[in-house]
Parts: sequence; C-alpha cells; structure tokens
Amino acid sequence: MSIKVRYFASLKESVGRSEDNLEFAGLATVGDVWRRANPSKALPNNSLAAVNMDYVGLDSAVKDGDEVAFFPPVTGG
Amino acid sequence: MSIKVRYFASLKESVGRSEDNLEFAGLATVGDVWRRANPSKALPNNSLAAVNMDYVGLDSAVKDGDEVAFFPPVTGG
Amino acid sequence: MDIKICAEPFDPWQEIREYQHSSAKDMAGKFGATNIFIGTMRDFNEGDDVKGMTLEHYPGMTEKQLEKIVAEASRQWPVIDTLVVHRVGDILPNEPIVLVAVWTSHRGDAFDASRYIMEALKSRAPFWKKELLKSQAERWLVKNTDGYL
Amino acid sequence: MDIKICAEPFDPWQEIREYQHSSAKDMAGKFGATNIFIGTMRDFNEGDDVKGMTLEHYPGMTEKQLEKIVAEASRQWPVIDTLVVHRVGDILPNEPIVLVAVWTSHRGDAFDASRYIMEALKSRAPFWKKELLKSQAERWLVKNTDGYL
Repeated sequence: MSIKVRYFASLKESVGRSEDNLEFAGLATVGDVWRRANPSKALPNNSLAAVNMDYVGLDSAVKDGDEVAFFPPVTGG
Repeated sequence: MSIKVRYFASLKESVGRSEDNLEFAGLATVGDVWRRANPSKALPNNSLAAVNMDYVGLDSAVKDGDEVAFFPPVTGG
Repeated sequence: MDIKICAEPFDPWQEIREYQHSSAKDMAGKFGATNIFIGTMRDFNEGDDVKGMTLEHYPGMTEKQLEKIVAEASRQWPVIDTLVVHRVGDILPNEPIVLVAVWTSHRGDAFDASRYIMEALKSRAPFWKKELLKSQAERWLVKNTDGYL
Repeated sequence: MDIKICAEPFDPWQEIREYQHSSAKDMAGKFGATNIFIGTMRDFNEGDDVKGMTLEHYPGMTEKQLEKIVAEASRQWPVIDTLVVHRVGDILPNEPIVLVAVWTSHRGDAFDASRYIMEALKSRAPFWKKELLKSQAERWLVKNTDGYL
C-alpha cells in the first residue's frame, strides 16, 4: 500500500522533512504510519493528525492512497 | 422655578408639542412636572424620564433650571 | 474614542479606515483584535414591506449616554479604542444605521466589549425609529428586543 | 460564502466592501446585522518585541476545515452570508491576519456566529505562526489561548 505522509511547522523542522511516500504493507492505523516513517522518534504528545485533511486519532484506520499528516497544535487567527 | 420640559417620538406626537417651559413654584419631582404640564393626561406606563440628560425615576427631585424629558422606550441601533 | 451622530448616509468601511488611520500613530502594532458591529436597515419588519425610516434622537442626551456606555465597557474590558457612529434622520433600506468598532489586544475582549456597547445602546441611547411602510402607513417601533437571547 | 487564503497583505475594509457589493443583489435590504472580527499582527508578544511572523498552512486542509466551521455556524444560527479571509506567508506588525464577517437578520446571531467561527478557526484551522523577534531569534507559537475566557 502507498501512503503519503506530510509534516508541518515545528514538527516538519524536527523530523527534517516535509513529506514521505511510504510503500509498505501492513500499515493499519495512523500510529503505524508514524512509527514506520519515524522509527526512532516518538510523536510529540500534543501532536495532531489528519487523514485526507480530516482530523483523526492515532488509532484511526488508513488505506491505500491516503494522505496522512502530522502537525503541532494550530496557531492561526 | 423654571423647568424646561421636552417630549420625543410617539409621546411628542400624543402630547402634540415638543417642549414646554414651566414657570411654577412647588414642582418637587419629575412626576410633578409631568402632571403640571399635562394635567389631563396620564404618563404612558412604559415611558422613560430624564433630568439634564440622565435617566431618572418619576420620584426624582427637580430644581430650578432643570431640563426634564419624557419619551417612550428607545429603539435605536 | 469617538462618537458621531450622522444626519447623512455613512460608509462604515470608510469611517473605520479613516478612524484607524487617524489613530494610527497610537494604535499601530498595539492592537491584536478588532470587533465591529454594523446594523443595517432592512426592507421588511414584522411581516411588512418597509420603504424607509425616520430616526429621531435627543441631541446632547444621545451623546452623553453613548459616552457613558463606552466608559462602562472600558472599565469592564481592556479596550484600546472605540468608535461609535449612528445615523439619524431619513433612512432607506440597505443603509447602515449603526457602527460600533472596538480595538483590543485580545479577541475575547473585543467581542465582549462590542456586544456590551451594542446592547446598552439598544436599551439606553435615546433614539426612536418610525417606519414608513409600503402601504404608506407610518408606525413607531415599540421596543428593541434583547440581543443576548 | 467565501473563504480566501491570501499570500499578500489584504485590506479588510476593501475585502468586505467588495464582497458585500458582489453579493448586493442577494443581500440588499435582507440583512440587519453584520459582525466582523479582524485579527491584526502586534509588534510584541509574551514580553518580547516582534519584528515579523511567518504563517504556514496546510493547503487544502485549511480550506476544508474552514468550510466545515462555516457550515457548523450556519446550522447553529440563521446566517445569511459569511466571508473568511486569512493571511499566510511573511507578515509584518500591524498587518491584518484574519477577517471573519457574518451577515444575519438579527444582531445576536451575528455576534454568536462570528465568535464561533473565530474560536473554531483558532483551534482547528491548520495554520502555524513562527515569530521573528527583534533579537533575531525565531520561535514557533505553541498554542492559541481560549477566546471565551
């Protein structure tokens, strides 16, 4: 399965890249996607996640072709 | 004592004039002013009163030179 | 702080832009939030088509009460600046009737102060509206509704 | 309804005037209340002088979330129309960051819907601010505060 992973803001800076294109079988949840893309780094506690531009929890399912995003709390407005 | 009385909006229309200049002794309160200026007409129940452009009750005292106003509930904005 | 009673139509955007510009030296970079309320004349009310409106006021008392209201808001919230503009005279549908603008550091204060001023203006500033209906009948508005309901 | 993400400075009064003009045929005489919130960049924050700011966003998700927020507001209050404009990119002190404008029949709904949209935008729209301090240090803002407090 193919998953596009995106990072924003301070999380983008701390992982050192803005996106990954994962091609792995066995990615069941958003949490799996993070661990596969960043095996040596825990997701910071207050991070937010989205699948296809909707907010989701880390145990939310992912499927082939999804865009998964990780980012810190938002500070717009 | 000399009191200027002013009327606004629908109350002005119903009393048929916009102001009175009263020259009477013995006007103690705002209520007295109304009764002296309009002896045959009761002040409508929901009317508001002001002395020198501040809201007051009908039992509020008046003194020589005051401007007393009577008007219906306000509907600005 | 400024309070204006206008006998002619006013452009709220122009009023705010000019006011903010005139206060720019004091305000620039200092305020983070602006809340603005504009009341506009509608062409219908209580089921009737309305052609126009005449807005009467009590010159002097109107300004005095609006100044009190703005001072009350400034005591309750940390307000940087305030502008209040209100039309009087003959008004046509779609013309602005009232503008309240409040500048603060933080957004909650701007919303709270602006709403407070509008509610207090509606209940205490001596203005009275008389509607001219399409049927040519005239009627005084009887009472403002509570905007917190 | 319109949602705009601007990479260049915008003039909120011009945006509102143009939007209202473009919708005039639908809105004229129908709305009685407009509430507008504008967030502006300040030149200080948390005790430090701020020279500028970079606003990052998640293109696509930002618009999607803002559309949801406006739809939620429109389900909760009888909203006639809404305009949301948000800056991204490099921003200087005193430049507008965000504009929310809501048109309704009655004033309470305009205040409530506008505030709801602002609070939801602050907590859910994917924007991130990085401040550039006068000391040349850069820092990401960590969290928005609650505007109802």
